[in-house]
Amino acid sequence: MAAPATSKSRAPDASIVEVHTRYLRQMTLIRRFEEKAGEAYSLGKIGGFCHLYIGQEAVAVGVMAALRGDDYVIAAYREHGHALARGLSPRSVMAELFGKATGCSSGKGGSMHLFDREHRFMGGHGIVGGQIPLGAGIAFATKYQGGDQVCACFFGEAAANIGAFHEALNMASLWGLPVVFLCENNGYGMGTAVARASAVVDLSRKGTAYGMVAEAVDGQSVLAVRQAMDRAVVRARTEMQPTLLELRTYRYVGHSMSDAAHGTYRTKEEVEEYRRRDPINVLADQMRAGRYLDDVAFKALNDEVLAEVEDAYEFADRSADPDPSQLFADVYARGPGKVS
Amino acid sequence: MAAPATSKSRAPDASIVEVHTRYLRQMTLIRRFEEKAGEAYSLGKIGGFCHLYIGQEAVAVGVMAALRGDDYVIAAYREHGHALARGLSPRSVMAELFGKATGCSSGKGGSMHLFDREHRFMGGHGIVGGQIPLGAGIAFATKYQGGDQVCACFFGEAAANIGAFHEALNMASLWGLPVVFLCENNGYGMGTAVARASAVVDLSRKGTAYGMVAEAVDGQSVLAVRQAMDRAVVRARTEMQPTLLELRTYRYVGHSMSDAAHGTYRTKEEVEEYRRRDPINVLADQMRAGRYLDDVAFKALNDEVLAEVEDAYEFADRSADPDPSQLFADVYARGPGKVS
Amino acid sequence: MATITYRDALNQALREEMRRDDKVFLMGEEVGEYHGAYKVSRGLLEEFGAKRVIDTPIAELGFTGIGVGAAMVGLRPIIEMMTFNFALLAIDQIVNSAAKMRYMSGGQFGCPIVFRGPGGSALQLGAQHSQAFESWYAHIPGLKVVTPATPADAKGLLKSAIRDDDPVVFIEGEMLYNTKGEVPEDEYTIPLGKADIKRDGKDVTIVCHSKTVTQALKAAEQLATENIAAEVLDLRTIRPLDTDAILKSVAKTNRCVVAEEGWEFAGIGAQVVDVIQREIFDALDAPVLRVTGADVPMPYNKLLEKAAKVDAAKIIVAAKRVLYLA
Amino acid sequence: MATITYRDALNQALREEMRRDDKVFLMGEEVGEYHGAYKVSRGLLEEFGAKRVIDTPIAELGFTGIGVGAAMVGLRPIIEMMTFNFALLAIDQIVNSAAKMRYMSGGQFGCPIVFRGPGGSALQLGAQHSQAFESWYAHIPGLKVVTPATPADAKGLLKSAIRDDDPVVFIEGEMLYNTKGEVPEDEYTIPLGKADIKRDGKDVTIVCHSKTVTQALKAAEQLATENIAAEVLDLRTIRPLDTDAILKSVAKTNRCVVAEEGWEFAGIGAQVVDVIQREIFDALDAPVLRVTGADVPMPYNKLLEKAAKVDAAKIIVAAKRVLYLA
Ligand SMILES: Cc1ncc(C[n+]2csc(CCOP(=O)(O)OP(=O)(O)O)c2C)c(N)n1
Ligand SMILES: Cc1ncc(C[n+]2csc(CCOP(=O)(O)OP(=O)(O)O)c2C)c(N)n1
Ligand SMILES: [Mg+2]
Ligand SMILES: [Mg+2]
Repeated sequence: MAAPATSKSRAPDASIVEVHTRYLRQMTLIRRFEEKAGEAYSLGKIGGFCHLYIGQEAVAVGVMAALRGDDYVIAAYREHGHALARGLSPRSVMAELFGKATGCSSGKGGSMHLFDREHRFMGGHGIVGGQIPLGAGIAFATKYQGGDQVCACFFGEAAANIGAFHEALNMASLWGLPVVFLCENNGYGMGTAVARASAVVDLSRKGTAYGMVAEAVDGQSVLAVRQAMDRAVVRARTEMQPTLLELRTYRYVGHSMSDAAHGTYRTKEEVEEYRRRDPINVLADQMRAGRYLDDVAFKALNDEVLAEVEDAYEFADRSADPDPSQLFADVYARGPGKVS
Repeated sequence: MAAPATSKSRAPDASIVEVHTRYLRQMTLIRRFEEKAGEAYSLGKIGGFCHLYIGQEAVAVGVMAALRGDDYVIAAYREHGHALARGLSPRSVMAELFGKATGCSSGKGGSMHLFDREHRFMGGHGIVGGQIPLGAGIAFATKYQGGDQVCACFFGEAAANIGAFHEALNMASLWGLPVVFLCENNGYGMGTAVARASAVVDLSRKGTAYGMVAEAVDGQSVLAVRQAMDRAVVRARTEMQPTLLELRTYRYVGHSMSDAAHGTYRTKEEVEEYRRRDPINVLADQMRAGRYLDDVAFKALNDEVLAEVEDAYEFADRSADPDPSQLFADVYARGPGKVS
Repeated sequence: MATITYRDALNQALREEMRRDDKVFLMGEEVGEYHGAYKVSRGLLEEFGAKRVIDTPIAELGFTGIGVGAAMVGLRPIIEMMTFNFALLAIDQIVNSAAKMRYMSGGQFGCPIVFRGPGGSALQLGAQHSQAFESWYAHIPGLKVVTPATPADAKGLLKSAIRDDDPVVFIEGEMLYNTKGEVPEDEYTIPLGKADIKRDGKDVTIVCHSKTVTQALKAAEQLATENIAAEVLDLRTIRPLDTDAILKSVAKTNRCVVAEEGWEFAGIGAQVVDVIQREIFDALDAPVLRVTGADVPMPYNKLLEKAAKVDAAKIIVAAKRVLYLA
Repeated sequence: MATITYRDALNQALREEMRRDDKVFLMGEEVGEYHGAYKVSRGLLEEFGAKRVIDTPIAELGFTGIGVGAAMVGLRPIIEMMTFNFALLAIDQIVNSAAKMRYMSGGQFGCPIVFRGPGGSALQLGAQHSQAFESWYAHIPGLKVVTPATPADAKGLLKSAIRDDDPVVFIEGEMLYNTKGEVPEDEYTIPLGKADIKRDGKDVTIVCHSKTVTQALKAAEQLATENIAAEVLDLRTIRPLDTDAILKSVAKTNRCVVAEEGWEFAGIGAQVVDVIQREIFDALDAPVLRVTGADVPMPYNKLLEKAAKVDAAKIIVAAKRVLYLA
């Protein structure tokens, strides 16, 4: 797909080409997937809330790239991108959005509650900040069992204002838990700009209160994210120390499918401004400059991804709803959830 | 009572003598009151939990000295000392501990829930950290109404680990609320030393996360407390900015009346060590050195205070229990609290 | 009378009460610039300014406590919960501070505050966003609990809640915001603690509140075609419960069904049943039956969700069963 | 059989289960060095070390969530609430995470966790420290709720709760820790979901749990002197509720009183009444009566507190009323 440059002087080595191409592909997959999800939502194929990840792709892709298959990932409700970057199939994610039995949570979770045991993808949580202690708890379990897995725990910048963040970060630092706290600062919690919700806007400063290493990262550069995450993973895996990463990014679309991309709370111009540092373009430009990507290859990659997304859509669409008997299944480990 | 020094070279001015004597008297009153409360508890006159303030007197006294009568004070469950320093009568506080109708909360609150509208003493709260947002809310109301009152909001160092602290400090800073957060660091939350509960032991560092001015203060020196509180009050009253003060102090007695002074969690020696910087002695020594206190005067002051405490005890003891009809009173503003 | 939405009725109540008393303010996530997640506060920031319409960080426990503190010194805060699902984070301040302040201070500090926002089942929002907690709040002495079903009730009850000197948990039906109804043009309030007969009938009483009122009315209409006259009794306020109205209606019909969106165990209906059997045991011609949400976390899938929820058909079945017709 | 305290019985259960399965750990405030605020974990830190007996900061929401996260990946956490009053701060993680995890993940992630600690009324601790929340937890599908009344039950039920694959809210009677009773020497467990007849009788059933069991037994003894044979049915587990046992007993006695420490509105008793009237309406010779805590925040004063609480005398009055003797 990618066209390695020929000029000797700047020839990138093959592994870089392969790696960058993979990132580009994953980011593009997420972008196309989300666009399709938006479309499906408008058609009524997807219900409820649907929070798209468009604009933030470099974060999920860069973070996942630094993880091993046996590490853990946990996220909030804007997690389609994380699930895809983690390796869940577009089919199982799209089917979940459609509420189908073939979805990764068997149609019971929906957009906000994607889970996948095989990929150690621990959800999809809808209460802001709720997954932060859960992530610390998963890391606690790893340490307890003498493992060397890392837990990547994602949340939005607005979640850093809630008590669960404070309590979890204190304990993670106090107890030396192998968790990386990934604060995706996309500038807004719904319609509230970060400066209207947090007394400090340099969110990495919040690490000070917990004696935790913290770093602000360019979240539009998948490579910068990858590098920062590499450092954090080492700290977690080998030193049993948590890290707080602030990933500075932006969401192009509305908070969820029910909002316009820009409401009263931000201008069209601001969105346009940020689009200029689109994470996909940032990487593609770099690859183009390094002469290992050209328009033809990029288009081919995009077409391939589009086909995959179409396939996911078709799959989701033709999949069956869960059997009605599933209503009372899995309330408890055994037996139905009937009280009296 | 106090004997002003005669030596011209060091003659303290009369107002200093008066002020220091008042602090000494208030601290001694709290000490003797708490000793008596401990005794009454052992006799079964006081029930439930009873958290004594012995060792921390300089904090409450120094803080209250910086306040106006129309300022607000709110505290946790270890608040007998705060109530007395604020000017509640020993009678009404002791009667509340005895659960009598003459108590400051009419016998319905008890040791943990001292309230007094007249003194703007806003409780006595039993859920760790619960009073921190309440204190911010009182300050919010002051600002909302264009007043210049300050809210002094007390809590223990262990409460700084709970979410309510984080949320309240962020909003207080963000909105510029006239509140002073008074973190009484007595080294322990029940049996847990601060370093076993907080990832940072220099608690004033927690202010960084909220862009809040923070200061560590010698909590055994009533004068140091007063000075730091003066600065914080100015900031609140004139600049509408909150402050976090960490008051480093120590509790000599058990967490509550049901614990020994030192359990497995600290040694007798440690307690003895701290007793050497007893806040009452620290001030008394200074006054002695300044020659405006001698043993006779100190004893006279102590006797006076002892008499006041005895009087409070007698008053509480002979006061009546609340009328049985009070059971259903004050659940709601109007009408009894009967559901069906 | 004007026909307006439940959302606009709430908006009017907020606006009128804020005009009437400048101690009233609205605080919560997105209530200002965003006009509320469900657009209930549209235009309020513009009219009253940022001093009285306050956007908060996501910090339910903290801003609820700030509201309670402000209420202790005489303001009249309205704290918006974006939904009551998130109020679980704030429930300590609601139960341990607001509900107990007056009592534990020996009557010195009241707490005139309204906690309001949507509750009950939503549409395909899954397990964490579709829950009805009114029975939890109603369990707690010191709180009042209001759950309006129509635009007119929403407006009149919210105005009373704001003027009330006690903490009121005011749960709006998340699925009701777009429903329309007639609302008086003139200023009015509706007292807390009074149920309302939404439809007269003599054969069976359907006790309901919030969204189940709509379903009960639909059920009653259907039952009428089968010559069954169902009385629809909308509780409106859950605490204090209007037991007189319940007993009066059931004493007349001798049969009763209680519907609610929430779960069965120790729900509102359980309390209603308790009151009825205790007070007018002999008037009952059949056991009281309950229609509740299925005893499961809410599933996302549309069909499973539908199966989990209360609807008119389920109420009809229950009504026929208490009439021994099914 | 050895006669030991409720506290020691719980301690034995913890110790035995921690020996049996090293996935089990105990976490909470003061559970380690301090041996627990109520000394339930005495000696556990010494035996199992700081890895498995973990003192936490005061951060109920956070450490509860940490427990739930650990349970998702297969550990078996026991999270101690110093008292269940403080669990209000953690209730979001209990209700929105623990109770829903299995369901919303489509069965992929279970949550084998125990939330335990004292609940119910205490002695002169006032409004914020004396509350019985079992009806709240029992309202929630996905949770199990256990409230043992005796040392033997406490031990056997806690062992089952720890082995259970679902989240269990295990509420110990704050006033029961010092009570003594016989406990089998040999290893045993008691299944969740099974009520227990603590005393046989034919005239009236007293349904109770936790501390009210002691009071019901006292009442039954007194009633026996007046030739009234009361059956004392200890629910033990509140969710799942042992409706068979309730119905069987009431079908025999035809009269029933339900006692609980908690408040009346939508309490456990309301659900018990609902089940009885629905299932065996015709067997009832009198309405079921309930004895509950007074509908007020708990006052501090000793006499008011006594008036607010359930006791044997109040149960006796109710029992006589259902027998039409008072
Ligand atoms: C406790 C809680 N409060 C409020 C909400 C409603 N809500 C959902 S997302 C959101 C904004 C979160 O913003 P941020 O954390 O920055 O994440 P982003 O949406 O930007 O990814 C809010 C207020 C919620 N889900 N949970
Ligand atoms: C939320 C909550 N958790 C636990 C408790 C039990 N408890 C009461 S006081 C206390 C220790 C608090 O320590 P600190 O804040 O340092 O105050 P101190 O007692 O030292 O004055 C604990 C754990 C409580 N009251 N509230
Ligand atoms: Mg954001
Ligand atoms: Mg302390």
